[in-house]
Amino acid sequence: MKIGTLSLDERKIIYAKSLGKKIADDVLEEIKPYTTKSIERAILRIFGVNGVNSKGIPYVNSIIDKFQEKNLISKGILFLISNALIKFNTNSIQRLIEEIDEDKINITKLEYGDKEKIKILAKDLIKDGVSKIVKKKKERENMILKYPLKEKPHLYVIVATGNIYEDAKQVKSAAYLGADFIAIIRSTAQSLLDYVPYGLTTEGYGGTYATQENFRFIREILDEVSKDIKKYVKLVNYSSGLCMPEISTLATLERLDLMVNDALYGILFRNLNPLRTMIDQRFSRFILHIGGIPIVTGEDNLIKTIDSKEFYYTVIVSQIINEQLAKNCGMDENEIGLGHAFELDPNLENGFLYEIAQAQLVRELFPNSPIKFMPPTRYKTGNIFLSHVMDTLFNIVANLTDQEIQLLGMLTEALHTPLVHDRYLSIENAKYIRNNLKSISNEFIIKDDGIIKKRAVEVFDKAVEKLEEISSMGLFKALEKGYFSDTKRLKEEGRGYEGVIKKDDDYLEIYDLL
Amino acid sequence: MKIGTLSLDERKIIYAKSLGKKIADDVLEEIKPYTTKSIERAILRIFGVNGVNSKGIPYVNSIIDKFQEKNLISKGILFLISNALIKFNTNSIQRLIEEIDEDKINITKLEYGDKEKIKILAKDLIKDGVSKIVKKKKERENMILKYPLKEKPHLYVIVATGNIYEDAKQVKSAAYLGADFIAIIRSTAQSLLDYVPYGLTTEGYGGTYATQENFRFIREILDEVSKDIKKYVKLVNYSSGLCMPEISTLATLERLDLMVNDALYGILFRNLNPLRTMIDQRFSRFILHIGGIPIVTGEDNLIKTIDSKEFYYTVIVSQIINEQLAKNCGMDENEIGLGHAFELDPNLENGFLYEIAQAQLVRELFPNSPIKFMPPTRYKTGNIFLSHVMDTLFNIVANLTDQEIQLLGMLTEALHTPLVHDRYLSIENAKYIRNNLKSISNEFIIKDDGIIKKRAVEVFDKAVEKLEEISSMGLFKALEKGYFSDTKRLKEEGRGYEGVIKKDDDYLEIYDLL
Amino acid sequence: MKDKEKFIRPYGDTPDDGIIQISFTIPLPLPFSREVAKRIVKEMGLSDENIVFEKDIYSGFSFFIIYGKFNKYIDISKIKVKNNELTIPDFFEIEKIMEEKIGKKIKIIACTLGSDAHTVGLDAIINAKGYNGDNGLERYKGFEILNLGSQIQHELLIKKIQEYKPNVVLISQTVTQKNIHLKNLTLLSELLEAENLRDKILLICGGYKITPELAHELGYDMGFGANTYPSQVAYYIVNELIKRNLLDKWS
Amino acid sequence: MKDKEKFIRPYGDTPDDGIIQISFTIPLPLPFSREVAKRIVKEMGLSDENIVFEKDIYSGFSFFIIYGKFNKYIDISKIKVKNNELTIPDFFEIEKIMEEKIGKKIKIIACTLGSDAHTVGLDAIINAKGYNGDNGLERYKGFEILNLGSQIQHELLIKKIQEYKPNVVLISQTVTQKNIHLKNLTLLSELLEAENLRDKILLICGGYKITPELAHELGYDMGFGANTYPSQVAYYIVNELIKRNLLDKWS
Ligand code: B12
Ligand code: B12
Ligand SMILES: Cc1ncc(COP(=O)(O)O)c(C=O)c1O
Ligand SMILES: Cc1ncc(COP(=O)(O)O)c(C=O)c1O
Repeated sequence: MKIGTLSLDERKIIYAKSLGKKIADDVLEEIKPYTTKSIERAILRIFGVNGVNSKGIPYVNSIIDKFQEKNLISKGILFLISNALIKFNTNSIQRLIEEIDEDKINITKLEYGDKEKIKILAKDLIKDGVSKIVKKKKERENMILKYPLKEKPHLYVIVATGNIYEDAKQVKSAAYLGADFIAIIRSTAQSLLDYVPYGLTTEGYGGTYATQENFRFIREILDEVSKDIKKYVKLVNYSSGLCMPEISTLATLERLDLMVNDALYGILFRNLNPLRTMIDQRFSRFILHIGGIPIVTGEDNLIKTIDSKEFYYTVIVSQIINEQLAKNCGMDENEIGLGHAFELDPNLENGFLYEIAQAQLVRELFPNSPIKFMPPTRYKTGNIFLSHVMDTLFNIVANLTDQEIQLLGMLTEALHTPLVHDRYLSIENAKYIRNNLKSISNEFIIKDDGIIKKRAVEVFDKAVEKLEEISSMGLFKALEKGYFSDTKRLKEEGRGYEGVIKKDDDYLEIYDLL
Repeated sequence: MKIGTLSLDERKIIYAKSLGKKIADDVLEEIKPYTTKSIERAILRIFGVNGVNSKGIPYVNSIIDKFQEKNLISKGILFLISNALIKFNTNSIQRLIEEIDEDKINITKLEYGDKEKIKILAKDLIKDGVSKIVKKKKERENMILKYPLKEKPHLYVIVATGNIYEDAKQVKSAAYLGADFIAIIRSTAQSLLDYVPYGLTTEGYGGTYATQENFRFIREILDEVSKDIKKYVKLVNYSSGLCMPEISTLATLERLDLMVNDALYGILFRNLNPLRTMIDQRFSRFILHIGGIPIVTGEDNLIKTIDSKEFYYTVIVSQIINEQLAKNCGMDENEIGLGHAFELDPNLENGFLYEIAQAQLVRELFPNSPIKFMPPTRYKTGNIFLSHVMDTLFNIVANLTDQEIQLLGMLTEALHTPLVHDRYLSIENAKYIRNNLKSISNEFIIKDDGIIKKRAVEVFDKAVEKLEEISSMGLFKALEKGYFSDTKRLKEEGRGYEGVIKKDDDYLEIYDLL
Repeated sequence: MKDKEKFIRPYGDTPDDGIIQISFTIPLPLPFSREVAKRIVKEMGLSDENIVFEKDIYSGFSFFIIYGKFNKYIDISKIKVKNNELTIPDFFEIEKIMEEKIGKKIKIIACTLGSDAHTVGLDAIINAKGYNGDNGLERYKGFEILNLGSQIQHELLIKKIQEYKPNVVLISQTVTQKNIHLKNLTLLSELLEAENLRDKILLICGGYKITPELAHELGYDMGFGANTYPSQVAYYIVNELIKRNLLDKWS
Repeated sequence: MKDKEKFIRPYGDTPDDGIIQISFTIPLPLPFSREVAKRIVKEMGLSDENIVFEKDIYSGFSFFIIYGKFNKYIDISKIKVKNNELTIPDFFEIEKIMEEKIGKKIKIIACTLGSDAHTVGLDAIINAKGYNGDNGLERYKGFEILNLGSQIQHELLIKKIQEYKPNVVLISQTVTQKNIHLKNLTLLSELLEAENLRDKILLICGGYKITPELAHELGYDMGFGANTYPSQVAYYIVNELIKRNLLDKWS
C-alpha cells in the first residue's frame, strides 16, 4: 500500500495546500508586529543566561520583567542588552544581567547609543549564541550517522513518573526494550507557568517538569545506552505552554531530538491566548529548525473530545495549516511531523477500514513528513486485555500504511500513566507486529469501489471545504467560531495575553539578523 | 479478498483433486472387505440398544464380544440379529439382546433361516433405525431455519472441565457471550477405550467423557439458550478414537451439530491401527451424512509437532485426500469442514503474510467447505498478554480470508484448558474484530508480485508433488514411510487392530440396504 | 449444600479451585527477584503458586505473571449490599419534583479544579447533550449553572462562590497521579470552612477514581465515579437540598 | 539507604508503590459479587483496591480486573538463591566425562505415562535433534536409549523395565488437569517400590508444570520443568549415577 494507492486527485491536493498557505500567511502578517515575554527570555537563554536569583526567580524572568515594568521591553532584549554592553563596554552578559537583577544598574537611565553599532554587536551576539546551537546539531547528526534507527515505524513511548531519577531508570528500561523515541511528558501544571523551573526535579504530577538540567541529565543517560546498543535513541519533550520559546531554545542547547509543538493544543486545551502562543510558536519553530530538531504536532487531540468519525476531517484541516505555518518558519517537510490518531469508536462497524483510510490519506497527503501516529486512548476502559487488542489493531494500521513514528498505546491507558511493565508489554506488542508484518504495505492494492477509498475521499473533500471557509475568514476568527474541538477561543482572551508585546522601531529582528 | 484473488491455475486444482480421488478410491478398495467391532456395535445402537448389563458392560459390547468369541461376527450383527428375531419370532431387540447377554440364548445353536427373509427384515430394521436419525435431522433443520447463525466467521469455543455439570454452566456462559459452536472436548483417556462410557459423568481429565447422556443433557440446555437468544447454538464433539462409529451414531441420535472426525489424527497422535480407524471412519461419515451432521477434520494437528512453515503443505495434501474420502461416503462439499491452522513461529519475519497466503489458499481450494480455522497454540507461552495479541492476528486473518468457522485461541493456551473468563476474553476479542473489520475481505487485491502470492503458489505446488507420490504408493504406504508429522505407522499395527473383522458372504452391507 | 452457598472462592473452571491471575514488577534482577515474587504471593496467602512468565525488563526490573490459588473462603452470609444502584426516576419525573418541591432555581457552580484540564467528564454531566443519551443538568429547567471550565485555581473558585452564591458546587478531578486529586480536593474543603462557606453549599466531586467513601473522607457531601449519569447527580442534588434544606442559606 | 535496599515491594512507576494487577471470576452475579471481590482483595492484604473492570459473564459468573497495593515488605536479607542455574558444561565435555568416569553405556528407558499423548517435550530431550540447538540424549555416545513413546500404561512400563534393566527412567507428563499427573507419577513410584526396582534406577520426571521440589515429593530423584535443555538432563544423569553409584545395580 505504498504512496499513491488511494490515487487522490493531485490538483486537489495542491489546491488544499494553497489554501493552507493563505491561512498561514495571514496569521504571519497578524503576528509579525509582536514579540512576547517568553521570546525575549528565550533570546537571553540563547546568550547562555541561566540560573535563578537570590529570590529563586530565573534571571531571564526578573530581567525581562524589569524592562517591561519600565516599558522598555518593546525595544526587544537584543537591542537593550547590546546597548548596555556597549555602554559599560563589557562583554560578560551574565555579569550585566546579575547587576540589573540586583538593581545595581538603573536601566531607565540608559540612553541609547549608535543604532548601527548596537545592531552589529547584536548580530555578533546572536551569531555566537546560535553557533552553540549549531554545534549541538552537528553532534546529533554524527550520532545519527553512527547509530541510525533502522526499522520503521519508529516506536515512541512516554515516561511520566514526576521524578527525574525514576524517569531515568524507566527511560533506560524502555531504550533497552526497543523504544526509538522516548518522551518525558510534563507535569500537568507546567504549561501554565510563565517561567521554566530550574534544576533536577522530583515532584511532578502526571509528568515531570521540563528543565534544562532534567533535559541534560536524561540525554546523557540515553547517550550511554545508545552507544551500548548501537542505536541513537531519541529524546522528546514538549515545546508547549507559556514558555514554548524558552523550552525550544533549551531543547536545542541540550540536544533533544524531537519536540511536540502545536499552538492549537495550548489554545484549545490549555486556554492559552491565541495571539501569544502563535507568536511564540513562530519563534520556537524558527529556533528548532536552526537546532535541527523536527517537531510533531497535536492533531490527535482534536478528536479526543468530540465525535471522532464526524470530525476527523479537522485533523486534516489542521495538518494542512500546520505544515504551512511551519514552512513559514523555515522548516522543511521532513522536519514537520504532523500528528493524527486511531481514535474511532471500537464498536463502529468497519471502523478498522476507516482507520486505514484515514491513516493512508495522511500518509499520501504528506509523503515527506515524519508523521506521528497516535494510539487509541479515549475509548480505552479498565479492560486491559481488550485495550491490548485495540493497540494491536493500531499497530497493524501503522505498519499497513507505512507510518513513520508511532506512539505506542498502553493497555492501562484508562487507568494511569504507564507503569514500567505496561511499557514492556506494549513495546513487545509493537515489535512483534513490525516484524511479523514487515512487508505488508507492499502486498495489497486498495479497491477503487471499496469502503476505504470512499472514506478517504469523503474526509479529504470535507477538509478542503472547511479550508476554503477558514481561508476567507482567517484562523483567529475560525477559533472564535469554534471550528476546532467545538471550543471557542477569543484572540484577546486566554492565559498569557499580558505577555504579548508590540515591538517598536528599535526592535532588532532575530529573524533578519540570521 | 474474495475467492479467486490468488488466481490459481484452475487446471492444476482439478488435477490435484483427481490425485486425491485416486488415493481415496484405493483406500476404499482396501477397506471394503472389513468391518469392525465398533461398527457392529454402532449398528446395534442404531436399533436403539442402550444401557449396561449387570457387570456394568454396555450391552452392545457384551453382545458383539460374544459373537466374536464364537467366530460368528464375520456375518455381521445385522444378519445375526435379524436371523435371531425371525427364529424367536419376536420384534423386541432389547429383550433379545438381554437374553443373549445373560446366555439364556446359546447363539452357537442358532442355525440360519432363509437368507431372503433375513435380508428383508434387516432392511426394515435399518430403515426404522435410520428414520429416528432422519427425524433428528429434520428437527435440527427447523431450528436452524428458525434461529439461523448470522455473522461469519462463526465462533467456536471449547469447554473441558471434566465434569458435565460444570460444563453445563460454562456452555451457557459461552453461548450467551456469543459463541456459535461449542465443543465439549473429551477426557484424554477416552479415545483409547473400546467402549462408550454410560451416563452423566463427572470425572474426566483435560475434557469430559463423550456419552449419550452427556450429549442429550447439554443439547437440551443449548436448545433453551438458543430459543432465548434466537440463535441456534451448535454443539460439537469428537467422532474419533476406537469408538468413532458409535459416537457418530449417538451424535445423530442426540442431535449434535458438528463432529470432529479424522482417522489421520487417531493414527498419528493416538497410535490407532490405520486399517481399523479408516474402516470406522467410512461408517462414521456415512451415518453422519444421513444425520445431516457435517464433519471438521484435523489437519491443524499435522503442523503442531514439526516445522510448521516447511511442512505446511502436508495440511493441503491431507485436506485434498480427506475431501475425497468423505465424498466416497456420500458427503457433500458443504458437509466437509476441512481444517487448517495459524501455527507459524511468531518470530518469523513476514510470518503474518504467510498465514494470509495459506489461509487464502485453503479458502480458494475448497470454496464450498465450511472450513475450520484453528488458532495459534504451539508457540504460546505463559505470557498471556502476548498470547492475546497472537490471537488477535489470528482473528484478523480469519476475517480477511473469509474463513467459515474459527476456533478461538485462548490467552492461557500454554497453561490450562480454558477458564470461564479466558473464554469471555477470547470471544470478546473475536467479536470486536469481526465487527470492526466486517467487510475487509472485499477491500484489497493481492499483488501478483507479492510475498503472499508467492507463498501460496509454492505451498500448493509442493502439495501436488507429494500427492503424486502418495497416489502412486497408496496412503497406507505413505503412512508407513512417515509422510505426515514425521511419524511412521504400520497398517498391521497400532491400537484396535484386533477389532478389524473380515466379512463373510452372509454379511449384509448397511451401505447397500439404504 | 448450604455451606457451599455460604462460603465463596474464585472460580476458574471448577467450584472452589480459587484460581487467581496476578502480575507485577520487582525492582531487582532475576533470578533473585523470582524468590521475592514467590514470597509476595505467599504473603498474599495464595498456594499452588505458578510463575507462568518472567522477564528481565532491564535496568534492574523483572516482570512476573503468576497464577495462584486463593485458599480462604469468603463468608457471604456476612455481606449486605447497600443498594447504591437505587433506581433513578427519569428526567421528567425529576423536573416535576423540582417544580413541586422546590419551585425556585437551584444555583450551581462547576469546574475542574487546579491544574486539571480534563473537561469531558464534567461536561458530560453538565452540558445539555449529557452522557449516553441521558440529559445533562443544563436541560433541567430548575438548574441555573455557571460552568467555570477547566484549570480553575482554588482562590478564584472561592471568589466566584462568594459572588455567585450557589446552592451546589461541582468539582471534577481526573488526574490522580501522586494523589494530586486528594491534595486539590482537601485544600478546597478547608478553604470553604475557613471562609465559612461550607455550610451554605452542597459540595460534590467527581472523576473516574472518585468513590462516595473517598468523597466523605475528604469532607464532601457526595462523590461520583466512572460512568456516572447526569440524572443520578440531578436526583441526588434535589433530594439532598430538600433534606438538608440548603435552599436559602445565602439570604 | 540500606533499609530501602533490604526491604522490597512491587514497583509500578515509583519505589514502594507496591502496585499489583489481579484478575479472577466470582461464581455469583453483580453487584453482590463485587463485595465478595473486594473482600478477597482485602484478605490478600492489599490496600487501595481499585476495581478497574467488572463484567457479568452470564450463568452466574462475574469477572473482575483489579489493581491494588501490596503494603508489606519482603525482607530480602533473608533470601538465599540456591544456584540451580549452575553452569552446564557443553556436549563434548559431558561426553568426555562419560568416557572417562563411566566407560560403559548408560541404559535409559523413556515414555510419556498413562493417557498422556504429548511427546514433543520428551522427544525434545531424547531425539538427536534436541531442543533449541542443544543436542538430544541420543547424540551422546554414552547413552543407550529405549523410547517407548506415548500413552504407556504403568504395568507395561514396569514389564519393560524388568526386561531392559535400565539405569535411568525418564517420564514425561504434560496433561495436569485435576492433577492427573500427580496420580500417574505417584502410582509409578509406588509400583517401582513394590517391585523392588526403585533402588536400581535413577527416576526422573519432566513436563512444563514439573519442578524439582514437586518431583522429590512424589518420590522421584529429579524433575525438570519448562524450557529444559537436554544437556542439563545429561549432565545431571552423569553426576548422579556416579554419586549414587547406580551403574551396576542389575548385575
Ligand atoms: C481526553 C483525555 C485528555 C484530553 C482532555 C481534553 C479535555 N478537554 O478534557 C487532553 C489531550 C487535553 C489530555 C491531556 C492530559 N492528560 Co489526559 N486523558 C484523556 C483520556 C484519553 C480520556 C478522558 C475522558 O475524556 N474520559 C471520558 C469521560 C466522560 O469520563 P470521566 O472523565 O471518567 O467522567 C465521567 C465520570 O468520571 C464522572 N465525572 C467526572 N467528573 C465529574 C464531576 C462531577 C461533579 C460529577 C458529578 C461526575 C464527574 O462523570 C463522567 C461521565 O460518567 C484519558 C484516558 C482514558 N481513556 O480515560 C487520559 C488521562 C485521564 N489523561 C491523563 C494525563 C496524565 C494527562 C496529562 C496530564 C498528560 C500530560 N502530562 O501532558 C495531560 C494534561 C492535562 C491536564 N493538565 O490535566 C491520564 C491521567 C492519569 C492519572 N490517573 O493521573 C489518563 C488516564 C491517561 C493516561 N493513562 O496517562 N487528556
Ligand atoms: C502440541 C500439543 C498437542 C498435540 C501433541 C502431539 C504430540 N505428539 O506431542 C496434540 C494435538 C496431539 C494434543 C492433544 C491434546 N492436548 Co495438547 N497441547 C499441545 C501444545 C499446543 C504444545 C505442547 C508442546 O508440544 N510443547 C512444546 C514442548 C517442547 O514443551 P514441553 O512439553 O513443556 O517440554 C519441555 C519441558 O517441559 C521438558 N520436558 C517435558 N517432558 C519431559 C520429560 C523429561 C524426562 C524431561 C527431563 C524433561 C521434559 O523439556 C521439554 C523441552 O524443554 C500445548 C499448549 C502449549 N502451547 O503448551 C497443548 C496442551 C498441553 N494440550 C492440552 C490438552 C488438554 C490436550 C488434550 C488432552 C485435549 C483433548 N481433550 O483432546 C489432547 C489429547 C492428548 C492427550 N491425551 O494427552 C492442554 C493441557 C492442559 C493441562 N495442563 O492439563 C494444553 C496445555 C493446551 C490447553 N491449554 O488446553 N496436544
Ligand atoms: C500537542 C501537545 N502539546 C502539549 C502537550 C502536553 O501538555 P502540556 O503542554 O500541558 O504539557 C500534549 C499532550 O498530549 C500535546 O498533545
Ligand atoms: C481431529 C481430532 N480428533 C480428535 C481429537 C481429540 O482427541 P481424542 O480423540 O483423544 O479425544 C482432536 C483434538 O485436538 C482432534 O484435533
